[in-house]
Amino acid sequence: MKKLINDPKAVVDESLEGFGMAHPDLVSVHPDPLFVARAGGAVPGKVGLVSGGGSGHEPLHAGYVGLGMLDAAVPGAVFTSPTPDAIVPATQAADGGAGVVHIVKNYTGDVLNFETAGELCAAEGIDVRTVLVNDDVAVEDSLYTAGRRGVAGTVLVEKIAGAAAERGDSIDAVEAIATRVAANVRSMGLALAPCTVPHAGRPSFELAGDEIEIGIGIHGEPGRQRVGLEPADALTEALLSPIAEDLGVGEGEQVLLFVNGMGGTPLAELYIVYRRAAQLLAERGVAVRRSLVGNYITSLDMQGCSVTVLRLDDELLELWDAPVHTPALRWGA
Amino acid sequence: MKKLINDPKAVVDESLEGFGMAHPDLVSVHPDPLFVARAGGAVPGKVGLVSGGGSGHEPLHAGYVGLGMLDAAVPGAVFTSPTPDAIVPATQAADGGAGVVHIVKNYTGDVLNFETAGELCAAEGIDVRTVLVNDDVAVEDSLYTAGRRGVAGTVLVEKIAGAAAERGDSIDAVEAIATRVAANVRSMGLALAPCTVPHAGRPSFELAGDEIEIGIGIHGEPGRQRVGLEPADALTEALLSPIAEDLGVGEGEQVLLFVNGMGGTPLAELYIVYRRAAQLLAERGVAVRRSLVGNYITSLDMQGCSVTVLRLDDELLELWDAPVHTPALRWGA
Amino acid sequence: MMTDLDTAWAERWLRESARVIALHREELIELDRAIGDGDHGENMDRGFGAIVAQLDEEAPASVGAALKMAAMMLMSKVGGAAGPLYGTAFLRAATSVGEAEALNGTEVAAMLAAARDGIVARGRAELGDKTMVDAWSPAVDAAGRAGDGEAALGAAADAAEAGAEATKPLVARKGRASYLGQRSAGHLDPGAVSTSLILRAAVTAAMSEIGAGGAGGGR
Amino acid sequence: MMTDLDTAWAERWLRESARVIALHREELIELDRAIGDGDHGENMDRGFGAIVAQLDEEAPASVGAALKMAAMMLMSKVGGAAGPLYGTAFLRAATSVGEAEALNGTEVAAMLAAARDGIVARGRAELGDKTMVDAWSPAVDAAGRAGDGEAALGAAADAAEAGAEATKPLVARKGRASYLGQRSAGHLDPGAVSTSLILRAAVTAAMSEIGAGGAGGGR
Ligand SMILES: Nc1ncnc2c1ncn2[C@@H]1O[C@H](COP(=O)(O)OP(=O)(O)O)[C@@H](O)[C@H]1O
Ligand SMILES: Nc1ncnc2c1ncn2[C@@H]1O[C@H](COP(=O)(O)OP(=O)(O)O)[C@@H](O)[C@H]1O
Ligand SMILES: [Mg+2]
Ligand SMILES: [Mg+2]
Ligand SMILES: [Mg+2]
Ligand SMILES: [Mg+2]
Repeated sequence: MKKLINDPKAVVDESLEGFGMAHPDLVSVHPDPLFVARAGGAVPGKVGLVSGGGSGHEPLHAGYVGLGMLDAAVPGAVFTSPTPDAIVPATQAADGGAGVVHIVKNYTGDVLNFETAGELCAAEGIDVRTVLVNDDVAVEDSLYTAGRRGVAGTVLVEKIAGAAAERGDSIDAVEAIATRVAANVRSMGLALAPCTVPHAGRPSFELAGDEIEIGIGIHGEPGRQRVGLEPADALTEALLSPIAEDLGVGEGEQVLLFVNGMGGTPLAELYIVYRRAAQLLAERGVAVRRSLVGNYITSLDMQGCSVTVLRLDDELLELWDAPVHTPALRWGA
Repeated sequence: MKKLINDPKAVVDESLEGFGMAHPDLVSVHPDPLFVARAGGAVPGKVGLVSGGGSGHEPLHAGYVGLGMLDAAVPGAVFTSPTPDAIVPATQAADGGAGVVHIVKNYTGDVLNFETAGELCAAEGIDVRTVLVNDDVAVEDSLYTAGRRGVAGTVLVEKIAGAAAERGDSIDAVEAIATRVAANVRSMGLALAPCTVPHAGRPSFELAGDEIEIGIGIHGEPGRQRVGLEPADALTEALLSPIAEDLGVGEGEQVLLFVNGMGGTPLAELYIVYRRAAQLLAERGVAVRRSLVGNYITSLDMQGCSVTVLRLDDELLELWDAPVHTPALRWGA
Repeated sequence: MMTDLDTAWAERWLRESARVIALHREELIELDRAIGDGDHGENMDRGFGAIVAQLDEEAPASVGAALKMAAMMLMSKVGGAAGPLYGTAFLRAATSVGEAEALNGTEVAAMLAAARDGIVARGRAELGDKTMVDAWSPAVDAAGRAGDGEAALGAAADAAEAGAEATKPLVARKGRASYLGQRSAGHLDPGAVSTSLILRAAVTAAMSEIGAGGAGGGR
Repeated sequence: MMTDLDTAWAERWLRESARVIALHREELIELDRAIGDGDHGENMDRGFGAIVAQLDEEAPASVGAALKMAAMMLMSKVGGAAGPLYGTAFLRAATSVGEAEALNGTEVAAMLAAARDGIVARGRAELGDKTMVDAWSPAVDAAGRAGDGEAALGAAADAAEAGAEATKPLVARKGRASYLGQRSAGHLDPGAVSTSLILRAAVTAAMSEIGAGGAGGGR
């Protein structure tokens, strides 16, 4: 394992220390228990937005703390959801008196830890709502499974719900917007090469030279299917078709198209995927109104990408365009 | 070789096609000869800024076309400088009547091709100036060598000169600012793992499991020195010390600190490097006033990073903070 | 060689658990790598390491206090799915034990049942979903059929090991392994294996006083 | 078997160059990978491929016209350092050849000298800097000492090959390989090798009329 790290056990702490040093105007990093909050503290009267989860997906979530997005982020150990003892103070730091929305990716660990933390916060009088993100169409959603995973759609939920909170929406309204985004977003990913978790010291799965994993998650867990390498256009179609089918998006509708890198894939390749995905949507009569291309929710050094489509309406579009100023996403401010 | 591509020979074209589709409000992509210009065309009366070079360094340069930065970018084949037949029309597209500054990374190929193009443009009556960027302290600078390479400092030259052009500076002034940035910026990089050029189909050099290349360039060329893997703090010092020495930056001075990813290295690791680099500068009494951390000038899927320090003065700081709105760098707009 | 299932035993149980978890850290990572995200061994080792550190600092006052302390550490240090699940298990176990100074067979069975019920209440997994429940449930049943405390612990550990082994052919329906669908078959569930290690540690702790104090500490 | 160094020869030279460059594409990539950025074979192959495509479209009117067309293609299609350098070389060669219908020994030597001088003017490399100049310069010297056109070409090709071979121990002082410092020693310079291939192609083209028209086209 070759990584720019000092000690596998100190990766998250040291990285966030550097993150705090690089963005002192935007965030403050609380070391123990570890969480990241806006530099200015909670905004009085504003609904607070908190997200968190295992580390290794940078810039998610800490990179999205700031104006128009999150109020606090709770990074766990690499690929391991954070614990209530960190989620609770992060929620307190985000609480401006108007309640706090927890944006939680649908993984058993995240759900259980945020659930416990939510109960503890409620006991202290904070109105905590939880919005689950479960946009991964690679995973079967049924009563008898853990349900779909939350993946790249999370970034869009955080941005749009953050804009709603920033414009002064009530907690009911912010919860409703976040839920609406979550309901209208679908994603699917693939991996060309696995990631290496620092404390494991070797790749999270093995792939032969000509194999790829389709339906990969963001934790180095194997995908649903292992197939031979194909041209980018074919792979893009393998990702986009199930998304479009599941979302039921069609003729005349407007979407945001998000092509996300897993951390080890060059930007140029993401644009090759974007190109085909946009073409396929155009063939379906779907208008791409907004785009996002880059490494926004990664899986350490994994090579691969995910495609995400969000069905837009006028309000979601307006909230997407609203100013945002965080270390990893910034416009209009 | 596993990449999200269709055909190694079509990588640059298809990627830029997708790039153009994703950012139609900012750029227009001219296919043959290939160059990228601002969507709105040249700004009348404004000094034009053009850069270019081999592809494979995305988002450089096309990602920096837009308000407050470049007017046009000329991408060559992967790691191969573009040719005059593309540089000339790009320069024409960038010419608002006040002349055009070519920002050229110091590589024989880039220098020669821009030189030829510059002569052709001058023959057509465009006032073309050339500013060379040669910030890589890993390379010996002497009369009897090709001189230092241009690496990550290029991003800073493009941003700051772009702001000067945008505020209406004359071509003399823009040239002077660009030259001042180039004179005050130093960089050095390392690679943990090589990149794979699409048409070569395999890694550009071989590294054993515990070896790294110090003083690496951005073209997959081997570095000056191959050493054993060390902790990130030690490696950061190996990069920062020569930079600080060469730049002669010390007590009481102000700098911008830029930690750049080579394409395959996770953001979290870059912040670990940033942390140590900032500590080392602080130990030297140098104040880090601005930071940039991320994949801004890459080398395909290379794993590694570079550290860049720019000595700031009040004007450079103001120009750095000025609004920029490009696909890859955006603030204040 | 049997000892009372008293406070000292509870402390030995936790220390022995830490020891065997540390010993099997790689194996648990490997199991989780196959059908999950490869952190189970790391997470559990971190959690039990914290428990040992806490034990070194302050001896627990009772069986219940020891289990409650463990619950808090697991809840706050392990993270992931296993953290809240094991945390709840130990918390419910502590409540079930109450003020008891030493446990008899019935109390052991009740404690294990409370732990299992806590896991099910939190995780909503059923028998056969390929989770730690597949080790806990047979353990609870076996303990209920056994005699004294030691026998109950032994039966529970045996049953947990068999239950963990039996997760191999199953297709996961809960937790991260469920994303794999059919591909999850053919692998042991890491949480079921860690459960069997922890329940076996309870037996080892009951077999001997060795392991109390610093000696058995896993770290 | 010798033929006149006329327009047909010039066309055969370019086609034969394209063929051997395509044949040695991998080798040139490999040489450049060792001390550069691994694109020299790809770049040259792209450039000469474009030359062949242009020849297929329109037969050149004269030796000079053929060389000038090649110069334009190399300048606009090759890129990197080699593109402008070879482009300038062929442009200067075309100018040197002028309106000549067929070249004699003196004209061949003058043409090669003009090409070399163009490369030096653009690239400012000296003999021993481990660049293509190390193949061109001895070639020019050898051609000047030879007799007729064919002899001049043969002597040039031999000398270029020796010159390319002699770059191996050198430490690069120009071009991308110079960044390697001492580590550049022990490898052939890719541009010197491609130069020797192109000059040998001129001899092959002079030895036979085979290779004119479509047959010898490299692609
Ligand atoms: N819903 C659930 N009910 C019971 N046990 C579960 C459930 N989900 C997961 N588990 C257990 O947790 C184990 C995984 O723990 P761990 O790897 O630490 O967490 P994570 O999956 O969050 O990385 C699984 O092997 C399984 O035994
Ligand atoms: N200044 C120079 N003068 C003469 N030849 C040079 C010079 N710089 C580079 N070369 C030649 O160019 C060759 C490299 O060409 P190529 O790989 O196509 O370009 P690049 O280095 O831009 O990738 C070198 O092997 C060398 O022979
Ligand atoms: Mg986990
Ligand atoms: Mg090159
Ligand atoms: Mg796990
Ligand atoms: Mg080269």
